[in-house]
Amino acid sequence: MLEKIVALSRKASPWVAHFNSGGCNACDIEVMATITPRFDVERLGIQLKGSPRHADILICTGPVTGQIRERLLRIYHQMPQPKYVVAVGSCALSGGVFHGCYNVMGGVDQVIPVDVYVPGCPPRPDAIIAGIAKVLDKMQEDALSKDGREREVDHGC
Amino acid sequence: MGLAKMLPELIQSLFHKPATIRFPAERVPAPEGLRGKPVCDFSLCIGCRACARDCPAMAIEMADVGEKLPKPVFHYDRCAFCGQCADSCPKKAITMTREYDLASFSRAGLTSRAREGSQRQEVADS
Amino acid sequence: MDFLADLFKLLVFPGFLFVVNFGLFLEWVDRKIYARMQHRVGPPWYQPWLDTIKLFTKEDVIPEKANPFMFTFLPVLDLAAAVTAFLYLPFGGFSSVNPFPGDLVVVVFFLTLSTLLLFLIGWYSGSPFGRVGSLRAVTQFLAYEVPLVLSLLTPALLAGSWSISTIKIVMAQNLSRFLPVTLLALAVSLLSLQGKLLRVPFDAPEAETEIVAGPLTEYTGRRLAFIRLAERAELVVGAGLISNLFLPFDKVLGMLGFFVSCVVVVFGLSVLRASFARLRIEDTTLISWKYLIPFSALGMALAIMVRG
Amino acid sequence: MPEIEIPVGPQHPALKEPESFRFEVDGEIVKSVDIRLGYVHRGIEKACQDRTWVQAVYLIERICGICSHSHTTCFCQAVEEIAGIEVPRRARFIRSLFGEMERIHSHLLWLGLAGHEVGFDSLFMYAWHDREIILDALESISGNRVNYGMNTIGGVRRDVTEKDVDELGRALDLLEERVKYYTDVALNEATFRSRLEGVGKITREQAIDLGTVGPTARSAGVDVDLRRDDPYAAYDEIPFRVITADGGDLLAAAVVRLGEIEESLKIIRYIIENLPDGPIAVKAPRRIPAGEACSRYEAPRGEDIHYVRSGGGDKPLRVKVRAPTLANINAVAQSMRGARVADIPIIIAGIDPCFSCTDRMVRLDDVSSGRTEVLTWAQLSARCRASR
Ligand code: SF4
Ligand code: SF4
Ligand code: SF4
Ligand code: SF4
Ligand code: SF4
Ligand code: SF4
Ligand code: SF4
Repeated sequence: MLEKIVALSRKASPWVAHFNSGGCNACDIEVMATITPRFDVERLGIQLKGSPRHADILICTGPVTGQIRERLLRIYHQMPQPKYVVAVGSCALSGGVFHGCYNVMGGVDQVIPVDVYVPGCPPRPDAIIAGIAKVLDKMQEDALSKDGREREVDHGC
Repeated sequence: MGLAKMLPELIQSLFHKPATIRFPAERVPAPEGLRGKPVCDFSLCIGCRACARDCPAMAIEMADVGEKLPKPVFHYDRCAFCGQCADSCPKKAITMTREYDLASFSRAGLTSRAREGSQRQEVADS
Repeated sequence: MDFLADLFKLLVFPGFLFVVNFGLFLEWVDRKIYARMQHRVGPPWYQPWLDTIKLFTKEDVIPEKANPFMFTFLPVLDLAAAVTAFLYLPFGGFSSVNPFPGDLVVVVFFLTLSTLLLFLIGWYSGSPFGRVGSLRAVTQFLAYEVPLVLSLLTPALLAGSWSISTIKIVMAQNLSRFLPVTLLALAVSLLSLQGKLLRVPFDAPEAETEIVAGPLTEYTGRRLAFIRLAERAELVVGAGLISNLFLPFDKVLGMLGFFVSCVVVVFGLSVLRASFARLRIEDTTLISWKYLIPFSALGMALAIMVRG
Repeated sequence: MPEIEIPVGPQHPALKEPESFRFEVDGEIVKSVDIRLGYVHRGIEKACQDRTWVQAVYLIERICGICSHSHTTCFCQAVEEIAGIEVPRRARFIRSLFGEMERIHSHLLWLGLAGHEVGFDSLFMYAWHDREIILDALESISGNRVNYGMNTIGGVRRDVTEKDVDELGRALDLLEERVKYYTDVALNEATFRSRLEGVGKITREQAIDLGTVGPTARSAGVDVDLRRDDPYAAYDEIPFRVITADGGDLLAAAVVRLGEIEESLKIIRYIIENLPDGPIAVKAPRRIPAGEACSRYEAPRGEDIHYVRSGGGDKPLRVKVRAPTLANINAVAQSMRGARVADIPIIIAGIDPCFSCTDRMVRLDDVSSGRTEVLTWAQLSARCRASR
């Protein structure tokens, strides 16, 4: 019973931190657009939070530039467990159009583990919401499974 | 100058239906010309590679799908949904569909496969 | 037996559990009205509860730069202060836990205490945003405290008593005569309460776009939940205090009346939040001295005149 | 009171993009600023050199999503100049049409964010809600809400149909009324106005000396607008007014931007009423003849410059981008000195920054030790002084 409530609370109250890891802005404004009246993610309990310490989900946009890498790791480590990452936009998935640029790592999952990938350049806000909804189901499942989820990444930091 | 200029409108909107579309429960169809997921009709494709040549994101891989000629396989995790492939194709084999809701748990799942009729093949992501 | 009854009062009703739940309910009312005013749907009714439960199950992180003892201890104390304040409020036909002639002062004191605790919370969190936020919280505290107290004194003057329950009875009996007189004080007290609760336009101490989340920036999980609950409890105390002193509907409608008048107060606060931009901390102080304090003094003068 | 160092960014709620400002503050007053750029530097200019001309357009579009059309138009114009391609008249009109639609969406975005920065979330929600109207129009014509992909070398890729024109007309009616409302709210709401008035002030002289462009310059009384001064696309045929103000503060910036939205609405009306018939593109060669060109474009935030050089192959030899925010960022540093902490976000927002095009960095590769170091502005100037 208690487990179920906890799982539900995870699913229904995701706080989101948004980080642009070197994208072109378009994905970022589409992420911002999800909180505006047309899409209003607050109805799903989603709130955009400024401090990564308060966040459950990190929304990452951008192909991860050389300079941002270390910051991204830092922000990821600042978030309390259990934490999830949604990569929004093709360049956050794989580098997209920026493939082969000298300063680009090529995708968020080169640096931190990613749970849901949302392709698009930029994805429509609807698609971003659908992506978050996907990760929410995963959060609920993880909370119900035996030992929840504890994972730590070590990418050399 | 005035204080609380927006107040009348704010109070009014209390009595109006909210402007929100309750996605995902409620969906408004995407506009006609939306550049969603590009797909290729292999029956038209002649394997000329024009699409792969012009793709700005290198999202198209020409892969052997068990037919004589290699056919384009799309990596949607790289695609910029620009529609250049559809423009470049001399046979109009590629169409931009209106499918945009592509979120996935893994990148491997974001690769198009060969269509019915030809041998199914999954191209693993490098 | 007495002890058990006291414990029940402290922890369940009208103590901790009631305050917290009512606070979360008021949070929902506030968020929903705010969202509806912006053409949005807003959160479902159970949202605040789930937020709280989730926070309790999150990992607790103590940042390196923070003072671990203070970091753990202060949030709990903050919540305790706010809940204690509520114990001195009579509501919905129930008298307070310990009614005595000066309880108005005690309630205001506990409210003040929780602001000072917020200052410490930010100061010891080891984040520059926390420090700036704390300093602003104290600056702001000096700005709204005077008008808040002055405007709360207005009904006290009318009733000629410092005891909340007495003021309430007098106000309820003479509502039609006294309410117009206290309207000015009511407006001032709503504005100062907005300042006390650090909400737009007086949210400089927690200004998201300037200093992230001010004093709360570094807090996670359980501790953040405690601070948030304390804020909700303060909202209950603030709304309860105003509804007791100015809108004592519960004398007529009982418990329902108390709820109604609290919701009315929260509605007022939400409207304020939606229709203004944030003021700079200097402007907050300025506005307080230029408008709030003179007006609250004027309200008092009116009250004195009416009483003759 | 002790001096506190406040880091703003790279991850900060006021910035939608990662950029780092370090403020030394004394109480509530800013003593000094150190700006560190380069977090979004992706090396697009270099990457263009190994993309074909066709591919490069899409890459250029993704310098930045907010003025994606500006960058591609600017780039295509340069290439067309080198190749001597005459763009059909209809294509030029469609380019202007998108340019103005982009301006509207961008200025509404600015208005919303300005509201958000000062805690006026209702304004943010409303402005962004009505911004959806223009986004819908953009989406139904071009197929995407943000990176429209309309431009190609030699013209535009999609035509504007009768149906689009009708829909656009309806959208304009709606927007006209809403923009009037926002102008009233933004300029007259006392709390909002008090956050803009006198904040981030630069004088006309400073605006010229610092080389500011676009609304930032126009709000300080500098009467520049490339659409009039050096017409491109169809602007030589379209009548319009250049909006200027002389406050030099953020209020003047708001006046200019809101005025420009209204002007843009009129331009769009003119365009859809006078849209000429004809082809929308001419075929461009895959190899662009050798040559070089510089092209200018009035983006929503000011003058955008692209320099393109071709060696006669199917790839550019060199592309150089000077985007408007880079020209305006000096004005931020200027007006930040002595500002209040509370005004930091709104001053940054004042020039409508979006750093993705601005970003550059100085990277020091120490060959002997193999260490790589990225310099901040302060470090760089210290080095310069030392070597002098
Ligand atoms: S995915 Fe596309 S739109 Fe999104 S940040 Fe990357 S380039 Fe920009
Ligand atoms: S839509 Fe653009 S990015 Fe995607 S496969 Fe086609 S050409 Fe490549
Ligand atoms: S351009 Fe068209 S015909 Fe040529 S390979 Fe691609 S899909 Fe096939
Ligand atoms: S400075 Fe800007 S436009 Fe130039 S390569 Fe870097 S990111 Fe691209
Ligand atoms: S490109 Fe050179 S000459 Fe032209 S404006 Fe810039 S600095 Fe001056
Ligand atoms: S000025 Fe801003 S909006 Fe325009 S291209 Fe540069 S980053 Fe993008
Ligand atoms: S002046 Fe500065 S920004 Fe301009 S090219 Fe030189 S280093 Fe780059």
